Amino acid sequence: MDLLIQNLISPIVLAFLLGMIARWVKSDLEIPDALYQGLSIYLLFAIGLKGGVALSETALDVLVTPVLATIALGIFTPISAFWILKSLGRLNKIDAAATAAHYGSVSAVTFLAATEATRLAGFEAEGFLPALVAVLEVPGILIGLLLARTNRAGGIKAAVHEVLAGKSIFLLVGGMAIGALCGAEKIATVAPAFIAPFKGVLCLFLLELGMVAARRMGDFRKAGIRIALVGCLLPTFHGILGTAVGILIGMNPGGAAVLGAMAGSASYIAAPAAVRIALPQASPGIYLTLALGVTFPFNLTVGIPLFLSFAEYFQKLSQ
Amino acid sequence: MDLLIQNLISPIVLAFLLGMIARWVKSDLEIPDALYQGLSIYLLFAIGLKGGVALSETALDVLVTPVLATIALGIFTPISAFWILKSLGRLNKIDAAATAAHYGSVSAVTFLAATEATRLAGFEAEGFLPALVAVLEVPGILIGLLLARTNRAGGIKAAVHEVLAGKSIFLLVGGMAIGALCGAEKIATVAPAFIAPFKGVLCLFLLELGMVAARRMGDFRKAGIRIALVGCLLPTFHGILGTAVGILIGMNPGGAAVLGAMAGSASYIAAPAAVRIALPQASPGIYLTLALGVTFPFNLTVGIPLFLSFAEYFQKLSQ
Amino acid sequence: MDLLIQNLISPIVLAFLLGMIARWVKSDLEIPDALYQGLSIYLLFAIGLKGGVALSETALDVLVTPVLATIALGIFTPISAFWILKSLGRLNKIDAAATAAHYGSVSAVTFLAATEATRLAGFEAEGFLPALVAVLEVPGILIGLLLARTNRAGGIKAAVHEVLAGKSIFLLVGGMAIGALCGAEKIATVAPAFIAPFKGVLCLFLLELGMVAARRMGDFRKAGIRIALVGCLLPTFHGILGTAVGILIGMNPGGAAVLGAMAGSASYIAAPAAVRIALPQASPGIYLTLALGVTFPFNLTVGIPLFLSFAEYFQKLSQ
Amino acid sequence: MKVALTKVTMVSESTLKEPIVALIRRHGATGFTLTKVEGEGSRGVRASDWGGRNVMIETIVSPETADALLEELSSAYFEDYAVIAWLTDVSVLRGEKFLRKGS
Amino acid sequence: MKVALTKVTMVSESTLKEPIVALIRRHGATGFTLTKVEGEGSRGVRASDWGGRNVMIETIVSPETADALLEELSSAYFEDYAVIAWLTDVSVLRGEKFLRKGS
Amino acid sequence: MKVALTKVTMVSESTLKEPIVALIRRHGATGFTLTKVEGEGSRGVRASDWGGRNVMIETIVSPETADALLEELSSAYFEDYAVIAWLTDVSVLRGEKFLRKGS
Ligand SMILES: Nc1ncnc2c1ncn2[C@@H]1O[C@H](COP(=O)(O)O)[C@@H](O)[C@H]1O
Ligand SMILES: Nc1ncnc2c1ncn2[C@@H]1O[C@H](COP(=O)(O)O)[C@@H](O)[C@H]1O
Ligand SMILES: Nc1ncnc2c1ncn2[C@@H]1O[C@H](COP(=O)(O)O)[C@@H](O)[C@H]1O
Ligand code: NA
Ligand code: NA
Ligand code: NA
Repeated sequence: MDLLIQNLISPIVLAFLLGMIARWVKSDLEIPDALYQGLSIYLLFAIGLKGGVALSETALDVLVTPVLATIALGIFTPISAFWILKSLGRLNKIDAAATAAHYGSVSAVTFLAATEATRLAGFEAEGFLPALVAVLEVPGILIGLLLARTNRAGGIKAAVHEVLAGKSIFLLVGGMAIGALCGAEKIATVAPAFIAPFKGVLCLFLLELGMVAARRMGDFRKAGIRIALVGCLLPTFHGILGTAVGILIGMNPGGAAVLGAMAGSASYIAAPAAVRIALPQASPGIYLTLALGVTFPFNLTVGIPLFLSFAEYFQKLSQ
Repeated sequence: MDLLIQNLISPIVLAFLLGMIARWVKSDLEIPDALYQGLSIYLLFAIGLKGGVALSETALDVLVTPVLATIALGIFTPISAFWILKSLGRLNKIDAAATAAHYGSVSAVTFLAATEATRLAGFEAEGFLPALVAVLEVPGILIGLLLARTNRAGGIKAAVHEVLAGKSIFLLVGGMAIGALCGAEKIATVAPAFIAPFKGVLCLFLLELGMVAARRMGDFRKAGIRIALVGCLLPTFHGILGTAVGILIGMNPGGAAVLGAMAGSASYIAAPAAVRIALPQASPGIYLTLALGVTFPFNLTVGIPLFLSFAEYFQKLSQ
Repeated sequence: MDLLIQNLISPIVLAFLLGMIARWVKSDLEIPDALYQGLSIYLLFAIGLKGGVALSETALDVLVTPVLATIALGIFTPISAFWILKSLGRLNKIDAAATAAHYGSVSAVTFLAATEATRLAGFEAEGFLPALVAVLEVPGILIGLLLARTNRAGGIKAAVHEVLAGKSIFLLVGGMAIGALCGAEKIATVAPAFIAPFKGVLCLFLLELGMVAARRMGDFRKAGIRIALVGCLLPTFHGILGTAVGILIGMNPGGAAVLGAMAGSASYIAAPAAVRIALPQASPGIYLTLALGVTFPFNLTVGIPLFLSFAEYFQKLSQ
Repeated sequence: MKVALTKVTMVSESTLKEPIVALIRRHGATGFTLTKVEGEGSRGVRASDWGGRNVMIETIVSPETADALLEELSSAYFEDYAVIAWLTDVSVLRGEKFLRKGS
Repeated sequence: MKVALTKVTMVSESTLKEPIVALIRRHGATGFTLTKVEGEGSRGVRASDWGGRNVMIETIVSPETADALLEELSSAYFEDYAVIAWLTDVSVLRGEKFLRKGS
Repeated sequence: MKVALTKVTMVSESTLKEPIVALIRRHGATGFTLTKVEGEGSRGVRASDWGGRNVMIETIVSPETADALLEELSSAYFEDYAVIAWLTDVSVLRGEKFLRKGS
């Protein structure tokens, strides 16, 4: 409970809330498009840089197990999401597959919020985690698209390109490569731009995200309460699972909780772009509302502290 | 005199001057709209954050007197401005009321420039001052609109919403709430983005403001010398008054001078937006030119050092 | 060789490369226009500020020789470029003159990359170098335009205004004036915005520049291999010359190499804007491709380490 | 089958963005497109330099709706605000997409 | 000599930017102009809020090319994507600049 | 009372922004609207990538002014610069707002 409140009262969560309030009170506050895109570019590139530096300091054999575990999560979560969305959520096959692609992938901002909450709560998280974000981003989307088994010519191919060359993965992997090649010492020269102000920039981004999420929540009624509940169930299930996997492969409780938050999160940058191209018949009103209007706020407020508590408890258990 | 020169030779004032020069030499320098809006959002949110942290460290009873004094200034200044603009300035009732709304409210950038000049001159200012900015912003506008006693249906109501939910107040108050809730320790994580680079960002903003002000000054001739003189008289009168009030309620000379600069300043973000909606018949050519083309540069160069000297002098007197 | 690799593996060079890769893999990464312009404004203003502070700490008589040497380079390089482009490059008079204007002027980003590489390689560079950037930017363009001896009414006059009041020179000189007037102590208040994060911002700028350069390189085939070779010859020749001049007038090897990089660089901000107005018949496909698609990457990767090695070698020689 | 419709283009200071969008909705248009623009006109004043530049709002409607829209816009805002508007004939495929809901 | 041509205006979610540009090139237009816009329509959903808002793409072509373009756009995208299009008559000087290459 | 007027639309590299605005003023237009756009054309080159993309400038004038404007634009800039222009018939309310000052 304490952990929950501690998590809620943070600049990041409150900035998100402020964005939602801006919509509710019909403020004319508006983040210009160019600024929003600039913030995204900055955040993705900076996560990559930081992860790359961490990679350059991590022995390769330390990475093998976490990477394999992450791939396994990236394969399992879209399949379980598909199945749950079809049965419990009563979505048709196309919409279920499209939404599953989002849950199979990962939300970089949820990852960041989880890392920050972990730090604030006094836990430690492994430095190589940003690399896992890159690993987790791709497979889920591809499996989601395969589940739709679309016959559209070029649909999947274009979508694969969209994912791999899309700005999201491109900046993350590109930043990571630069960070790994340059190493800590050279990256130190750009740290005052990419490391120190990072969390403040994230706040501004969450302000905008709050506004977008509030707009999405308006679509709630159309989507219905049943589907919204599934949007809380999926992150809980995948998040607990991911946390458990993290502990079992020997990660710190902090790192395991972050891995859980990643597994439990739903992508809303890479996945929507790819899905829109490959599965245009699927309804963005469903997948965006779930990913951004339900699951993201759920993880931000309830999910992350839950995974942290569970990680602590499960580690004690498994010792 | 020394204080005056010391004040003029500062990055902030010089950036404003550079912006004006850009217009005069017809440079093709242009601050993109999105950047300008981004800078405003940043500045307002950051002022709020900083004020909020200060509030969280201030005992409530310390605040009561300054807040009441600020409200009193917010009620008196639009009325005196209205009366002076009508009599000395020879404006008609609508234009006088519209302009009075601007003088009753406060310019956040003047507040910042005053704070900075105060610091550079070796004075101290109370940490809770940003909260007074939020308090002072609203009443002046409402009173100005009431003075016009317009019959337009919904005019005032829409304007009140525009003021309260407008981005200016919204970000200021929102940032303040986040700062107060999180407290100094948690805000420290976003300080490298919002506190340290603040003055540099302010410089860029003043560059743009200089360009806008230079454009406005071109409208000078239309407005006439008489009205321009009123644009220097009003900030002097209200500024001296505000400073005196500050000293009388026991503030530091630095803080009192900042309060004076706030009282003497004319809003050019919140007020124009509200007035344009509630009083469309009033001429923006008058109120914007006065607020941005006359009073803002007057305060930046002459007003602030004047209020500082007066604060020092008046405190000695009243001891 | 070591110096070469040391230079290549830096955040700045790699960000440029990443931008080029973004084009090659057809990523949808896009730096919004407003952001790009914001970055340019920031960089130019910050270079100016830093140079101004350095000027305020440099005795005037120390400056005389470097400034005169820079002017000499600014007169010689466009003439030699014109002659080489016409004879070896087989350009017609107009195109040769237009391109010569670019090589006579200076690229601020090459200057920055050279400064950074110099620092990373353990050399020192004089603090007044940014002032030389401003000195070098103008004469080359004017001489280039004169070489075209155009008869268009107002062509040159408009171009001169474009150069002097253009944002590039305006921000550089304006920032320098502010820096020199305020001095180190007052500029310290804006340093967390303009000095510390500078290199990181430069990285983002180079990301965009890489994308633009890659697009330009596509125009390569049209321009032909002969002209591309000239685009490598010119910076080598001018760069070696500039470095030698630097050593001869007693600069540090580091400073001399930076001066060489400046002399060897081709402007792609101020020059294209002025040339497009004064010499519209000249083909941007030639001058932009050479400046941005050939010479800039050449200097970034090969030129700068070459000038550094040469500076070291030549200084030993001339001792 | 191409259908002839009318495009109404309105350029105004950004203060009027919300009211104009409301006006368009009230007249039953199926949608609109908004562009951020700059401009100079006879009045040449913008209320707030922070509010951003002008907005251009375009909506494709039936000719009658276009006239009604223009009429109401003109009487409500032409006097006091920086706003202008014009009509252009356009033709579209699948005209039913653009026709007034419920008519 | 003024020549009568047709302007095709397409407004779509930004996902379709590349495909529409390819379509225009395939139909042999000599160029196009692209504006970033916002909008509201019957579908009112954008795929990605990061992808930016809508795009408006305008291209001036011969009336026949205009019809062909509109036809293909309509059959390829009208069903599944947020996209609309319309034609406007325009007149230009030096019409040859706008005519299909090689025809 | 609706009045028939002509809209001149000019799309050019941003270098020409100032000259085109001057041209419009010289022809006595009552105003213009400017949009930042991107584009591809036969020349496909922008002078400065810093200068920003293309600009689209629209001005509503009388048909005669439109022809004169187009004529001068064409002879002054069509050869050397990336610029195109076209005319569209539009109709406005209160046509006097758009007519040449002093005529
Ligand atoms: N003749 C015109 N042609 C195109 N746009 C115009 C014209 N006159 C005015 N505008 C636009 O309409 C806005 C308001 O015009 P006004 O009410 O005349 O100040 C201007 O800022 C321009 O964007
Ligand atoms: N009647 C209309 N007039 C102008 N633009 C429209 C109209 N309807 C739709 N649009 C634009 O086309 C986009 C897609 O529309 P839709 O497919 O109906 O969602 C919208 O986002 C608007 O930008
Ligand atoms: N056929 C066309 N339709 C619409 N816009 C065009 C067309 N051709 C050229 N443009 C625009 O005009 C600019 C200059 O064209 P150009 O002079 O052909 O390079 C391009 O960058 C486009 O924005
Ligand atoms: Na996931
Ligand atoms: Na005031
Ligand atoms: Na040079």
